[in-house]
Amino acid sequence: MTEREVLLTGIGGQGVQLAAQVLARAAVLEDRHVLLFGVYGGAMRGMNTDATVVVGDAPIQAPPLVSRAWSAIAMHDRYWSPVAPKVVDGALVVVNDATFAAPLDERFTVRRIPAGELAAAAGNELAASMVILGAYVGLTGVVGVDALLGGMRESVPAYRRQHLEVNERALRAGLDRVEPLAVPAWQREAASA
Amino acid sequence: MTTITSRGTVRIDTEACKGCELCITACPPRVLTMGSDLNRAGFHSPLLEPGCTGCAACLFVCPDFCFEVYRYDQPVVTEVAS
Amino acid sequence: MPTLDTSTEPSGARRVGDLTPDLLLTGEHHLCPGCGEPLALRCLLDTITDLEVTTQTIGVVGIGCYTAFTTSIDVDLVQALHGRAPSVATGIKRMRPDAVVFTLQGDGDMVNEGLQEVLHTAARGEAVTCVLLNNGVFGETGGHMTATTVLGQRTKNTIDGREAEYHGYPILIGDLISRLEGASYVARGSVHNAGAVARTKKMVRRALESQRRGDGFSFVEVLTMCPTGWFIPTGESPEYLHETLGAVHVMGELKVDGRVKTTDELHTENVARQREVEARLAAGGLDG
Amino acid sequence: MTTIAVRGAERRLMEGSEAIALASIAAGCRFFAGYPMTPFTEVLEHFARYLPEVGGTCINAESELEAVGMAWGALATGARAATGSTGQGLSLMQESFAEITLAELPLVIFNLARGQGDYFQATRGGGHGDYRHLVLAPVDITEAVELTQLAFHLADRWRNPVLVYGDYLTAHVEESVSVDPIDFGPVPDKDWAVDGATTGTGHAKLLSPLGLAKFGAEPIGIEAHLRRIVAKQHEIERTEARAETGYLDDAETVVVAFGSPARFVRSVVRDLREAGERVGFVRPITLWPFPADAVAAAAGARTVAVFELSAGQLIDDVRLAVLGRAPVVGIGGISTDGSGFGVGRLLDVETIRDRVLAVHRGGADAALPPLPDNERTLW
Repeated sequence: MTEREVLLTGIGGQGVQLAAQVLARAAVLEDRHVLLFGVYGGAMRGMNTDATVVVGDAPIQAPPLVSRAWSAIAMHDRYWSPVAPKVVDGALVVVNDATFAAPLDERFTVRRIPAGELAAAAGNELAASMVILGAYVGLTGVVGVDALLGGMRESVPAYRRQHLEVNERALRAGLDRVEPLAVPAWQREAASA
Repeated sequence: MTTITSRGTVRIDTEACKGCELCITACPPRVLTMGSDLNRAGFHSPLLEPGCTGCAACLFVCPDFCFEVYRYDQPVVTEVAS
Repeated sequence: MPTLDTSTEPSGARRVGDLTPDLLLTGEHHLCPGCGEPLALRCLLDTITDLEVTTQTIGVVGIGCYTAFTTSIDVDLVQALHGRAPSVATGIKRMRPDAVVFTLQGDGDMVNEGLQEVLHTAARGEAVTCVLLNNGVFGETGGHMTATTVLGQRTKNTIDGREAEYHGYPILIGDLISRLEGASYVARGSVHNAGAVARTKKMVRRALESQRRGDGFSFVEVLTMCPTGWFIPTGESPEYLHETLGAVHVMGELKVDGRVKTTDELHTENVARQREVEARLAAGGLDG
Repeated sequence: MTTIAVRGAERRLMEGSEAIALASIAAGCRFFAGYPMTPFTEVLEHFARYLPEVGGTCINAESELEAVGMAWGALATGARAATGSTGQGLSLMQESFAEITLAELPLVIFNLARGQGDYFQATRGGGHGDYRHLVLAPVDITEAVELTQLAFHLADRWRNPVLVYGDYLTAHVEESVSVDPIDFGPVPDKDWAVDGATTGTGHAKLLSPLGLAKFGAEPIGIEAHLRRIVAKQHEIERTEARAETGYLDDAETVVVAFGSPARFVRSVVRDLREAGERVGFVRPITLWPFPADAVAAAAGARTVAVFELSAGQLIDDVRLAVLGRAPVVGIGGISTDGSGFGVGRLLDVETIRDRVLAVHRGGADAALPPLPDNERTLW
């Protein structure tokens, strides 16, 4: 039984909760078991927004507040400090380069992605979290590309349908930016890579 | 001697009566009076004198459901001392 | 003056009025002498019979002296908490929209403890009929002030009469409800004399008919005598009701088909009504 | 086949609130009334969205008092009906809970609580008189789907209210679950339900908390009515206790916890077992009836530790079950976040591990490690 945890952090408006939703729904589409807990009390006012996603091949045993995470996504450095101690040594940490200025501990496997630029090139700089998520999925293979796009379509509410294409381009931009399966989530994918 | 016509009459369940006297004041022809006998619960109950119209006012105001009201097919005439 | 035999059924006569309402399993009860509540109850039960809705009627009762009738009323009943009957009726009506649903509450129950329940139920326009037995006192506890006690009225805890400065003002609940959009029919009757009882029965009928048409919320307030709680002789209580409660809680149909009447309109109607009743009584009956 | 069955049957991501609403509907619930309050609010939202699809009714009541009254009325007609709130809102409903229990109506109540301090409220009842509610405490969303359906079954089976006790995490964590209807077996006919059909027949019904009977029927009498309910509740106590246990056989330290925090405790105990520590756990699934036998089985341990997010309420029941055969020590405590809605600093795997280990190594008198300095301000 394998469970892969990812902690997401950022500030309100960066799309952290959307990225978590997309990832969780994508995993369900691949028939994985998923736990998602989003925390966004003051998010609308530029405060912290965090989420925990756990993906597994059996019903999730991990509690919804994870203390040892396999990986992390950081859209901003402002609320990173309480998250960092929960991320295990060697873990993959994907950050948004432009808004994560703080130095990162050398015990992590860090990938800095110029998500804002790539998102702008994809058609909307607000889609940065989709770029980061694309990169994370490319590096880990925690879900496949089809599921990732499916999860995104399921997560976007009907009144934001106009963003579907931009989101897809942003996800693909992230995927294309990284070395595929550099930090594989599952043994099988690692073997076939 | 004089005569009084009753167009109606009532049957009274005197044992159910609690002696509240609402029927006495409610009766338009004023043919109900309080009797002096006590029922088993210790209450006085009303008596009917000739002249009932069968209007049912007593039934409408009786909280203890003591009255059953009748209308005569032919008015009944009672002779009383004048 | 001779007295007549009233112990047996007369011959050569037809019965025009029963002893006990059809929907009472027994007429025997333990409410005080001169109580107005059984009269109001009779209006309600006889109307259910008259409208031929017996096998589809459900009642919800609050807590008051009238609660003693729950075991003898031959109607499917739910006993609610003090003040809470309108919500219980709401749940029943939503699950059984074809049922005729009524509540029975006193003024302490409805206007003190559960005021917001009846107001919200009216505002929601629930198709239920709420019946208020309003005597201006907590009869069951022994005659204490309620939210409808009128100024000057003597109760156990307003022993020199209710004073606005000290006890505040009474709530005219019928008037309040009539202003709510969801209320379709609102009336205030009384049982202080035979004419008033007949009129109240008509109000109950119109309320239940309104419910059956699905017009919305319907409400009948009935002023009832409580000689025990008012500390006056039973024979004087009808007049006391008329002069005291009746002077403030003005009787009449406060709202019909969604139109609210003015107090002047009610007074005019009341005078006309009184003349009509007197004429009908003189002509021989109220039931025709 | 209803729309809802299709909705729920496919495993998908949903928050606990949605799972509870869908599981209720799968169990046949057709009426819900509630008043919004964090973290319960979304339960009401989901009922409002889904109940009309199956011909049911959800009322956004004007207060908790009215919500429970409406549910009372719906129950009286024989419908499966529920209400809910947060512990604070349930406080307002207690008078009705007491009377509904004495009227023997099968109410289902959801408490999506602001922590575990409502344990006494749930298991002792905040209302008047002699009564108990069955109380089910799901550990996660999957179990919430099962226990929600079980709640409706048990309520009908015993004609007694059943309370489902969850918290912020139960309400708002999303998990991939499916809502499959569960058949728990037959329940008694609701021949007591009012529909108006017996009105005027001489056999009208009366649903009264006082055990009153209509004139002419055999009177029950208030005392006999209350005794019958007590006897019923003793039978519930004897037959309905449920618990999950782990590693009790040779455990030197046993941790007792319920609800969402038990998921953390279970995880800690499993980790410690893998590290070779002889620890075990008991998780009461029913808080009433309390699974005293399962907890008593822990009395062979050197120490029984109770982890709960309150000043110490569950611990009373644990002590009653252990009956002095082992020391019982509380390793939880008050724990909330800055908003008062969440679960606070204590609900952390590392923190719990430290506390379990402190007791495991040092026994009941061991000093607990101080709380970490990482208070969460918002959820």
